[in-house]
Amino acid sequence: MLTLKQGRQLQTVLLGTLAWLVALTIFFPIFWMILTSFKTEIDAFATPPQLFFTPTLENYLHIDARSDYFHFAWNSVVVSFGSTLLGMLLAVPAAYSMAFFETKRTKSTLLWMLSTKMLPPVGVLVPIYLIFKDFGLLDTKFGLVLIYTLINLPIMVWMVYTYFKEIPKDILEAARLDGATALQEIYRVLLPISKGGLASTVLLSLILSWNEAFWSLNLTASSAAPLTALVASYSSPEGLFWAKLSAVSTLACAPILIFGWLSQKQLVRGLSFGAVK
Amino acid sequence: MLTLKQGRQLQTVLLGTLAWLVALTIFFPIFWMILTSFKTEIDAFATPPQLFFTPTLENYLHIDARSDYFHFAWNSVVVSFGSTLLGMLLAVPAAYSMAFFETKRTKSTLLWMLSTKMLPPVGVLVPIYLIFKDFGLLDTKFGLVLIYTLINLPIMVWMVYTYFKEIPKDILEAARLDGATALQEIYRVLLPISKGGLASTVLLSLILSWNEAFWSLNLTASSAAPLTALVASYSSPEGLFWAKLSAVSTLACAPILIFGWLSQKQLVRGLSFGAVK
Amino acid sequence: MSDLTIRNLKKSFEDIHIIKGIDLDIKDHEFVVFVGPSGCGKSTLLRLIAGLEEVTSGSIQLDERDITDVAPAKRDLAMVFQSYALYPHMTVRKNMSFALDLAGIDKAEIQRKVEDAAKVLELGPLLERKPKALSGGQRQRVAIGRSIVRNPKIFLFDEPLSNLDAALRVLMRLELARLHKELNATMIYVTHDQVEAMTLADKVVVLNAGRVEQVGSPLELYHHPVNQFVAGFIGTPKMAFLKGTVKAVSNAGVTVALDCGPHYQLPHQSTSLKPGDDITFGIRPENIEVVAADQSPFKVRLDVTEHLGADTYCYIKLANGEMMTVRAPGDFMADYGQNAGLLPDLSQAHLFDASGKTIPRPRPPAQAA
Amino acid sequence: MSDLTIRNLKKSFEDIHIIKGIDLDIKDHEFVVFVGPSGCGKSTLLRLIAGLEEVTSGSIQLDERDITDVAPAKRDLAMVFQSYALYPHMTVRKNMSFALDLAGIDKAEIQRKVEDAAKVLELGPLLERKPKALSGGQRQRVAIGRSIVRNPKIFLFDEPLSNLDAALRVLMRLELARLHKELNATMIYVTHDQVEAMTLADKVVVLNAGRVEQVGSPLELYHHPVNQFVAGFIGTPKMAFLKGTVKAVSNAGVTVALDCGPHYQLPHQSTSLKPGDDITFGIRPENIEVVAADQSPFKVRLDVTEHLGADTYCYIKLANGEMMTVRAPGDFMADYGQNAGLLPDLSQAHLFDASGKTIPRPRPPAQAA
Repeated sequence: MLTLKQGRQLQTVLLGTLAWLVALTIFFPIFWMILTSFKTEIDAFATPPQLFFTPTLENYLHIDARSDYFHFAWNSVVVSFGSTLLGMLLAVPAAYSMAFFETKRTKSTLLWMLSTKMLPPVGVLVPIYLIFKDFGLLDTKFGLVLIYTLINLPIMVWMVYTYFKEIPKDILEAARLDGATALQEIYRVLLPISKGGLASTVLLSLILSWNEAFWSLNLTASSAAPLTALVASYSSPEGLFWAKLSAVSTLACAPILIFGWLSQKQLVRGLSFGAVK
Repeated sequence: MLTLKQGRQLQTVLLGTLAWLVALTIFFPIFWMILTSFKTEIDAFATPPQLFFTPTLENYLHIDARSDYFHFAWNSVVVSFGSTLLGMLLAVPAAYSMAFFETKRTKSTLLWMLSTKMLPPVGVLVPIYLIFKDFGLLDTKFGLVLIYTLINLPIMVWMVYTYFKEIPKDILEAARLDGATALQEIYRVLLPISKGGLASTVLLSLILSWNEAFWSLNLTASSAAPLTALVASYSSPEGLFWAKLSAVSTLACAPILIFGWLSQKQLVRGLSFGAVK
Repeated sequence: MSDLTIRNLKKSFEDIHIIKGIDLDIKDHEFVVFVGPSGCGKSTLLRLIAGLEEVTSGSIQLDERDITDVAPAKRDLAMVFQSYALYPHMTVRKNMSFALDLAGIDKAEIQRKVEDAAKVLELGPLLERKPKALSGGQRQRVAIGRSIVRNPKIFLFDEPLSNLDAALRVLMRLELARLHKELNATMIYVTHDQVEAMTLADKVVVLNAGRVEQVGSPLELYHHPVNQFVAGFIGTPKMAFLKGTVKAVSNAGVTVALDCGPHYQLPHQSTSLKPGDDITFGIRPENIEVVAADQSPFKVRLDVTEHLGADTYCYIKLANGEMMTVRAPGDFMADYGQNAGLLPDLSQAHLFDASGKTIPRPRPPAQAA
Repeated sequence: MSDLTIRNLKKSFEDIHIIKGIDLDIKDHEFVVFVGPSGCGKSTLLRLIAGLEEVTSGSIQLDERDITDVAPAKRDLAMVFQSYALYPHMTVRKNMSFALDLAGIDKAEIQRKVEDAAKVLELGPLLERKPKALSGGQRQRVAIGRSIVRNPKIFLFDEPLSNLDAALRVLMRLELARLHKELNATMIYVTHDQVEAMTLADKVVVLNAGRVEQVGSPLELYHHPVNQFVAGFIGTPKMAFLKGTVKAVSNAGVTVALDCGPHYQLPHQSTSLKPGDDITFGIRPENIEVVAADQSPFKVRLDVTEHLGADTYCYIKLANGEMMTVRAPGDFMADYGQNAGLLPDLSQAHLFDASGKTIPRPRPPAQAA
């Protein structure tokens, strides 16, 4: 029989390894994409795939010549920040009312909102497209801001609600006894206390908006198209230029990868809803 | 000045209304889609949109004639359940090791895994496509199962980890003193205790897999194509048949809408990570 | 002046009646403690006074002004919460000045008031810290300081010591008692701990199931509880209750036969009792002496004996299943299961009729307080 | 037989030394309580004995068998956790039978054992319930029952009463004391509450900062603590400690001058003290009498007075800033700030040298226990 010590060590090693394997499997494609972007088209399509090769910048030069990268990047930035701002303006008061003036309907409202995230986006493509067409929102940044706000709102309300729920009611009651109005309660007590959680919500909304590929492809053509649409423009017809597609993907992902990497801790702390401390 | 009572009532009404508006705005498109699916093509494209019209089943009959709905539905079912099963088999031991044999690397591993959810899927399309091609996984159900498992694994590990974390270590120690081996600990104590949370994880994985539209479109052609691909096949070339597209979308969404509606409570309880009780 | 008058106050949450009609007068400078078991409505009553809950019916007056429907901030009250409820993102100074700040008071004036309060509570060196850098006792003092700067008519305390450990609780209890004497303020204090009520209050209000059971000074409640509930709630270890029957009633007092054996003649005066009535005999642990088995008609077997050093508690299970506790001196020694006799001090005994109401006992002049 | 022998046991988590070398012998049938302030290592010591933590160095023997590295289940110990650690998805019966089940014991035998244990603990009617349908005290009893069915050599208890309310705590304390007498088992019990230690233990082990301060019977610790830490830790209210200086040492005892005024001659015998040494005079609250100010050389101003009914605690802040508590009778009355004199019972006084070690005092034969 194993001693206590040996038993524990074996378990730790065994299960730790599994966890790492899972993580590695998920990250390998990104590594592979960046690698491919520095290959020639011939190397990229080689079978079996090549790990060692002579790196080249030709794909990046080609993209620089063919497309206006900064036009798409600017669209991505405007749309991400715009929808995040709009979303927070709606999510904070909604979450405040749900967290601190809970009624019988509160839970079912939340439930209803959250369950919209479970809807297949293809299902609502038609009505959204028609509404956008009627209101002249097709291929506008404002239209994308609206749709991203709607998509991310349930998760934003939910996150902000969770952070507000963590704040003891006592503190708001103390503020009320101290003479604070409802607005002063929110701006001078609630928001400063939950600023860590709100920052996480903002981060998540930015990242989700940046990565969104379904609606941006279906609702934009060129003037409002973000980076995800740029990538798609390299993929469909000329399906064989893997290296160039890898390069444009790397360019599209780079800002958010760097941004996400820098804000990793804040983001995960926020996602964890206080479970990891 | 308002009295205490009036002030509260005003707030409750004001903020409650906002919350409902948000929820309604999100749900309106679904209602509209179902409505449109019973319109004729002419009614569907009318400007301004019509709320009252003579309902027709012609769109549904058209779809029944043109496509084998049950072929696609069966693919959706197989792929969703397959990837959920595989995902749970990997997620449970990984989460167990992280929750109960925490090392310094545990948090960074989790963080790493979660942050993959922040990656733009278009970014990794190329390498995944190439890998699938090399291994003969293109347009196979097994290939889709693999990719869905990879996509959902981080969130599954995270959820299971959160449920396991809620279980007091004392209970596992009591089991150890009672003579349970590591496997007995998992099967006779851990899994039965967290079965509610595990059910939520399973539900979420099923729904996310069912709705996935990006990979199913890019990695399948016909034999393994799920319902989301069926919808897409109605959208691209003949862009004008809104009523038929609505009908096929309704058909694709119906199973998961009904399923989600039936399991709503369990799902939200799971998503809430214990925050709403 | 700060006289609080509560008349026929009721509070229901949907169909649940929490406060079932309370009348209460609190005078200027009094330290009043609301005490009772959990769920008795004591915290709700305090929150009604603070304005944090809406009154269902009845009225609350502060110095002739009806404040029943006034917003909390306009009531001239300050409250110290169980959780302290400090603003975590503000320094101690900001926490204390927040109310004055909102009221738009002059900066210099605010600074003076905060520093005065900090001096009283010895918070001077902590003024620039955030709450999370403070110990439990310090947070408690900041919460009190936040109340003091507002110079309210009444201080409300909602179980303020329940989050502190035992040693700190004793210290903060003393500090509160001292503060009450120094500020000469009116204070209303809620607790479930009868020791806190006994040690802090000028006047104790014992609540049970949404009603007032008794109002009085701590020693009044201890020596002259109006009913069995108050008698059992006040005092540790608990008063022993022994069931019995009335044998005779005369001018000299009441003669009772206890179910567990002995007969006692007690000096209590009653016009309502008659022979054959059920009665409960109550005696506190410190009013019983343990003697050899042959020296008393009240014979028992001692169960577990606990030596606390200064005192010894003897637990006794009587033949008829009733439990009682006796407090013996610290050097008392007994074996598990040993036979002994009990000698209760009958002048300190209590009698309760079948409905739990006290049969009054004669008061010696010294105890009339 | 179940003799536990611990030799030079050490435990470190990374660089932090929790247990710094402990030697301890626990004999068959003893009720041993580990007590100490939080962070003293008492729970870690229990977990090392249980096998839930790995030993850094040293050895643990149970009846001559070295169990230092044996798996928890093979040690023949049962543990009751602070949180009870019941399996929430199993009925009470399953909770109790789980260990026997895993050991592959015969079904009929399991049923018999579970029902025997249920009878001892009066759990019979609850056997088919889930833990969440039980009250705190019932859960506690199930946790104990789960231990009993395994018939272990030693029962381990990790602060088992700390999640119960005060009244239930007293009841469960008595039940545990009774259980120990009925099962005649060896029990090791961890608590931070000195009252639990005093009332339950045959032998108390006082721990502080990973070391054993003193091992002895409760009254031995109360009357003859080996140092100032133990003297201050055992007893409520705390022993008063007054700083002073040695004036003279002779065969008749030690003469000390307290910083707060009075000089006392004490019967303590010391060969190490010499005039001029710093000394601490310790006296318990119940060994001081409060008299009129002109009747004692030890003059004080009374601070807050707390009336608990049976007793009155007088808190005193001395002129030199030292604090002390005096226990007076329940009918003692005094005003805030009143002058008084104190008469300590010098035969019950304690002396500690500059390092905190006790200067032994003569033992009257009766107290030698």
